[in-house]
Amino acid sequence: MILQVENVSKRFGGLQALQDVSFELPEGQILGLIGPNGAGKTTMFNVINGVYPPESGRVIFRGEEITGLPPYEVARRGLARAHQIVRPLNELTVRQNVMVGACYGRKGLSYAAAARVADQVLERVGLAERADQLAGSLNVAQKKRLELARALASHPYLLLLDEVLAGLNPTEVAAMLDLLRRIRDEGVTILMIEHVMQAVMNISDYVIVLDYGKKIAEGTPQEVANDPRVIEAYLGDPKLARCLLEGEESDACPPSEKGV
Amino acid sequence: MMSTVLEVQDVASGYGEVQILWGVSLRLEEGKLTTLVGSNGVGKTTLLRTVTGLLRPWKGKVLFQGKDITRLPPHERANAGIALVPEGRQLFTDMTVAENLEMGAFSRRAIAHRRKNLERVFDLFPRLKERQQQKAGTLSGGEQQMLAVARGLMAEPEVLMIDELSLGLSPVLSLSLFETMRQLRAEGLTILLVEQNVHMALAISDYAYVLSEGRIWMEGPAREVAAREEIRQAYLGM
Amino acid sequence: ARPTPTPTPPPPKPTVAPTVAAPAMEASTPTPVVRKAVIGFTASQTGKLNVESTRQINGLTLWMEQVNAAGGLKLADGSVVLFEAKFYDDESNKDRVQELYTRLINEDKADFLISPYSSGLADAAAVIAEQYGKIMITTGAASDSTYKKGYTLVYQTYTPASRYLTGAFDLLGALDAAVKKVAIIHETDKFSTDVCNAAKAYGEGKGYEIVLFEGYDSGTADFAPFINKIPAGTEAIMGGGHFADGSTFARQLYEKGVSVKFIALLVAPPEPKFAELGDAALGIIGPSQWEPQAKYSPEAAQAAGLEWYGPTVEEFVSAYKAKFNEDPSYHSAGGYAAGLILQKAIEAAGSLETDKVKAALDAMAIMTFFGAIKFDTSAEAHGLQIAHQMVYIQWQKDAAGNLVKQVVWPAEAQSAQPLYPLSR
Amino acid sequence: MKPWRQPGFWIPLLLILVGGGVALVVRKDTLREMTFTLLMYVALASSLNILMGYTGYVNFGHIVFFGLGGYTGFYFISRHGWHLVPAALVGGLTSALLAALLGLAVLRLRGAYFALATIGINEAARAFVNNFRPFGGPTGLFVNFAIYREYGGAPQALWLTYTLLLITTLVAVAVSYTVKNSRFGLGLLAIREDEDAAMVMGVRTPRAKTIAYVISAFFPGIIGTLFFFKNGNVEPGDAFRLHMSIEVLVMIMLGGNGTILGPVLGAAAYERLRGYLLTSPLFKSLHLAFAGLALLLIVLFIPAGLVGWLRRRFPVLRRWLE
Amino acid sequence: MLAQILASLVDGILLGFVYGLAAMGLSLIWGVMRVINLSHGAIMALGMFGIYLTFTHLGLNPYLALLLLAPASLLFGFLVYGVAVHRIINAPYLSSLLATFAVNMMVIGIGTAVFTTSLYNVDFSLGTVRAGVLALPGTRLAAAAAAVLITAGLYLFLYRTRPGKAIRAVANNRAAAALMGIPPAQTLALSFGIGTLLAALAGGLITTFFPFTILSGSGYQSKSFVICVLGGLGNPLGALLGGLILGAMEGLIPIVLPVSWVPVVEFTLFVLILLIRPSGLLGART
Ligand SMILES: Nc1ncnc2c1ncn2[C@@H]1O[C@H](COP(=O)(O)OP(=O)(O)OP(=O)(O)O)[C@@H](O)[C@H]1O
Ligand SMILES: Nc1ncnc2c1ncn2[C@@H]1O[C@H](COP(=O)(O)OP(=O)(O)OP(=O)(O)O)[C@@H](O)[C@H]1O
Ligand SMILES: [Mg+2]
Ligand SMILES: [Mg+2]
Repeated sequence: MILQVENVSKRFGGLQALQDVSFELPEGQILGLIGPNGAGKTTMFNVINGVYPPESGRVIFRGEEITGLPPYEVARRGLARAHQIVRPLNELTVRQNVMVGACYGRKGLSYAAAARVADQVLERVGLAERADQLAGSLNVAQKKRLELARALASHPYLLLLDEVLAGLNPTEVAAMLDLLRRIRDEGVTILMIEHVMQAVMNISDYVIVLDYGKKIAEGTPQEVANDPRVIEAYLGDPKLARCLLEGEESDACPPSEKGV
Repeated sequence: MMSTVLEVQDVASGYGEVQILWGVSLRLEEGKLTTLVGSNGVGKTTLLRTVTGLLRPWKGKVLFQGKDITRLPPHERANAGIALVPEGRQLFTDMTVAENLEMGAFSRRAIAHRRKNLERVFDLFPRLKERQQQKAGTLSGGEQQMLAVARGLMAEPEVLMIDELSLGLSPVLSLSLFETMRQLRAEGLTILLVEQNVHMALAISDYAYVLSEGRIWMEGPAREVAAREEIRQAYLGM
Repeated sequence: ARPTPTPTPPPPKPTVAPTVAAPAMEASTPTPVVRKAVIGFTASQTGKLNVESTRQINGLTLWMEQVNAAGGLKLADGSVVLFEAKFYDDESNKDRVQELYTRLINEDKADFLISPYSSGLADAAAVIAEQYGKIMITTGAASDSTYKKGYTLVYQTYTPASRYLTGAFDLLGALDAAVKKVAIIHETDKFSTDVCNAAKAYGEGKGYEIVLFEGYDSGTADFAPFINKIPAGTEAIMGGGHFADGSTFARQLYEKGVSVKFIALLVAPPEPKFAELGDAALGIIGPSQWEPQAKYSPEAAQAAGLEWYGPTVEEFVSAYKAKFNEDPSYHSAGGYAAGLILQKAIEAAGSLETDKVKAALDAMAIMTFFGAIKFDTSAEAHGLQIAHQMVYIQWQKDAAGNLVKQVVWPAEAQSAQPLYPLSR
Repeated sequence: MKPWRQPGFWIPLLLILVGGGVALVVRKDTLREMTFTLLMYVALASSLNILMGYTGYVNFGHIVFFGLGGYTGFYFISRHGWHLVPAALVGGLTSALLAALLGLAVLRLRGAYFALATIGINEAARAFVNNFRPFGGPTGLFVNFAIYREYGGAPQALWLTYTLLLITTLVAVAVSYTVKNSRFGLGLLAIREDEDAAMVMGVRTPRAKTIAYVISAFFPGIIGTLFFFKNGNVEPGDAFRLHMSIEVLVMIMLGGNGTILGPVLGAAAYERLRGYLLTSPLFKSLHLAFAGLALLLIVLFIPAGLVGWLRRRFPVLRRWLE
Repeated sequence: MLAQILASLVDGILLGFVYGLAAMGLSLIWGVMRVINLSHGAIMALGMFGIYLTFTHLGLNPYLALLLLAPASLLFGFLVYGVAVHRIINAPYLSSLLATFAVNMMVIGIGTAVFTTSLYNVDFSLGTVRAGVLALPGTRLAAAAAAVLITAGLYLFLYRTRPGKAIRAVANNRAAAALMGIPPAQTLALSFGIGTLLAALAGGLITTFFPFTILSGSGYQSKSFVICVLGGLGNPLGALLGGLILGAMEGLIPIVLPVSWVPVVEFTLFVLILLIRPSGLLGART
């Protein structure tokens, strides 16, 4: 198990954002984290990587408890994250952005080495020709790729991806899914939050569902999509569930994954 | 003949250098409930921000009651009768519930109807009546959404636009909100609805626009749109 | 390069002011060699020292105009020296003073320097003067410490800080031997602190009990905390700092109805504006470097066995009034006196050469309208003013009920009897 | 990434070396005095830039380090007869130590709150020194003219001070460049852009900020010692002038916040402009107002400063103007 | 001893009213617009000279003159907002710090050219009220009363009137306020104007008991920062309370320490509060 989340609870004032959530991530897989808006998914990420300390519960990463560690300590242990709301370092170049990831990631590369890694990673996510542009000048889709590039450059064991597919067109989604699979195949574990159901159901080895801060289901995509509670809380439509289950060929499915 | 209250003509808009809308046109007929359908990030909110003036269109026009209002600042559009319940609620978190509602009725046109609207809003959302003196920021998410909608209703608008009506509301409450929309429409209010629950939205609407990649992909009477095969597949999951 | 004057036997020294001597000189020498002596200084045209500095410069300007108008200063070799001023704004800030004085010396070829106003700035300028071997007459700078740094070319016009308030204890002793409890409250700038430390030591030496000794920040406007701290039974208050705080302090002492018998404050009381305090000013005593009422005269000089030099008090006052349309303050007089000292030294040296002028300054013992002038020539405190005395003024009411300044100490300079004790 | 092969590195250094070297070659005292003030501001601005330009923390209290470091260095010269060089180093180290202690606390504040706290620190430091006996309290400290003999006379002492300042300035600018173009500096820039994102990427922000603060504080301590030594005395009022902090800040803004060359050009431009306004008969009495107007125009219309504006306007210059 | 404590406390509190008033404008502008107005002190000085000029040249009673000063300073505030602040209201805070500081330099620069830096005095007295150990100058009592009135007025304005509520709404959420039909730019100009007005009035009141120079404002400005942090931002009552606390401190600390330590304590406290509760002792917890 690369990551164990044990009975994590987190509240914001009167709002119970997470309540007693537990799950485990086996190494080398892609895991989907889904749930309605405001279910606490992003909060879960924030707790895992140390942005918020939880009120109770533990987070264990590669056998070491990291609960309450500041985010930079977590990052240095090999846990990288791409944000839901992109946070590019606007006044720095795209290359510098990625270099930050490389310099301060798990390997803590030197300045020169980081520059080399940055160029490789940018090549990989398709931003190579923009390396010298200021990050602020990228469009949203490119910024999402930049988020991913920064995370990759840190050579993480575990990658937390918060809606990196949002805002991408179907072709881009397909390309990105390819990339994610290759990253997984290199041994990086991926935990992804995603509302693009088709994608999640396709790529995930395992899916966890949150609702109102509680884990309401988990299992393979098939199991989850058939769970009545998930259908009620999140999918809302049995037909859609069937589509997800049967794959894109099903006549129950929309022509492209426009999301729900 | 029905008259057009609000018309968007060939609007292009975006943020910084990123273009989001690529020539969108849309008309709101008086007293009708229109719905705007589209996936995440296609630019629905961007369109509403452009209509209210929070965002300057790069090209195109916005007409309100036949007048070109493209260059009016947002507060003048609000005073003219365009109300928006914005995405993310945007409450005055440090002010009380009552004060938020009062701010909703800030425009001159709304003051006269304040008492009447307040009664209706409290009728609709008894919870708000109980919590008048509570700071808006301390309300629960659902209550905040109620307050946001209520604040929009206080404006006594000509056109009410609601971005994500049922966001964060319990199913029961969202149902009753849809019912309210129908009621308001019956009272003659012009409404533009953006809603994730496309099923419900189409069911209560008169007319529908489908926005895709920053362009109007399809439009028509809501019933017809809902019946179209590609819509059923793309947005209704059928 | 300046032309070196050819040494000729000095003519008999004029013992009257150049204003008086002028017509005679012009008549007797048809076309003398005219030489220019540049006097360099900085003025605080902006910043917090602006007011005092301006007065000081006014005095200096008046002196220079008078000398030049009188045809200049005649040297031993028959050449005539005309003075020219070169100056810059130091913004009341120390960080530019040194740059500006270096510029005055090297670019503007200043022959002699006058200090900026205030001890702090003068101190910064003195280093430069000494480094470049230029004579600097300080005025408006009373700190003792400047003269304890081993300088040899810096000469002080003012009575040094250590003797600023000591006379107030003497006066108090003369008025009322029974008074023992004195509170000292002073501004915590360098000057006021020096003054009050010296005064405290002096007072304690005379058997006074200093019941409160506190400092306040420059710019303090509220003195209530100090006033509230004055212990019951305190009979006299001394201290203060500069005009702003001193006048405020006096006013609040009055408003708070602090009843002591004797109040002496630094710097502020001699200012004419102090009278604007009205009743709060009544009876307040203050040391002054100079006052128009002070009775310095050729006769007094003779009595003291000193040479009299320069205009009389009345001549200075009326010339100043005529030019600047206001009564001269001691800053103005100090500015004028600095010029006068320089003039006398050049005249005595018969030369513009630093060495000779320095020797003349070291030997100087004169009395002017500003008072007696003599410099310490010891290695420990070279240039320190040792002859000049403070006068102590007190605000009193004249027959018409108007506030007027009277000199009440030293006894020989008294223009009126001290008002004692204060009635509040 | 060899710095000496980068024009962005040697352009500012060369400028300073030439500008500051002229006085050394010509041996003209007025020029030396003028350049002294200039170099002092260049070094102060460049060192403040290490904090403000790279991490984005606006420090109104940079002058605290000038004051306290300078006081400490001067204390050892005047009371213990130290030579200028070790005293200046101790002054710098004291400032650095102080920054390390302060930094751990106040760098937790962000944005305007940090800026305000630094104002508070400045006032507290001034008031403290005013009451601190070993530093002479309100009267400050002074040296006897005789100590210059140790340096071969006053002129030699002044030339030495000047040379030391020139070296300090060069080092400050070189350090500023090295920091910016290093792994560490990259972390600082990330903090400036988005502190939370930087943290998530693994930048140990509290430590990085504190180190930047410490480096930035070291130079003013040295400069303070040199300046007070040159003046021959020090008083609390001169050592902690809030106004001077703000002027340094303005210089950075004028030249370009976060650039290497910006503080150098900004300090030079500001000093010359002020000098001109001060001496021009037209502006003399209103120079403060005109300086204010100039500042306002910069803030309103070229917020990126001279270098920032040039870089944006002519991207070809990016390589040359770092 | 008890007498000294009583006298010090009363003096401190009286002064605290004025401090509170001085801080109120800063607090309003900061709270509403997130602009730290570094021209605050300069504007206070303008207020002082406004009263001085009307008093000495027109012979107007200072309290009447305040009524003239109010609209004039409001207009001046609009002007400053329009020229210096509006363009950068959404820029990083360093911009607004520097822009308002530039205004400060201009005001002080022109002020120095006109008035020099010499000391001015409004020679106006309302006598002294004596009660036991207490001696309370009438002008200070009047200033305290004025401070209370102005606080109450401002409170009522902000919490009871439409424009006042609009100011709070804009402060809270600029975009949403525009959607309600509240013109944000005008409202911001109004709050800046009121902030300026308060600064000028505070300055004007101070002239009745303290002498002043064109540079006098800066000391009050520094104290106002402390007060804002004590009292929380944007709330007039907070500013008044903060002022009273500071005043009381300034009265009481000297009893145990030399007065010259007061600023050390004051500003150290300021930094500490910032660290512990940046939203102010009386402000909401964030
Ligand atoms: N800093 C915060 N303070 C107060 N409430 C917060 C905070 N952050 C999140 N919340 C609330 O916590 C709840 C969970 O938020 P979270 O961002 O984890 O949802 P999510 O599952 O990621 O939703 P989405 O799918 O919309 O991203 C929401 O109701 C949100 O409003
Ligand atoms: N302030 C902004 N700056 C830059 N890009 C933005 C900004 N706001 C939105 N965008 C981008 O513009 C695109 C359209 O956004 P918009 O909010 O209009 O979509 P939407 O249709 O309302 O989506 P949703 O259903 O998620 O509300 C998105 O890709 C979004 O990321
Ligand atoms: Mg989320
Ligand atoms: Mg939207």
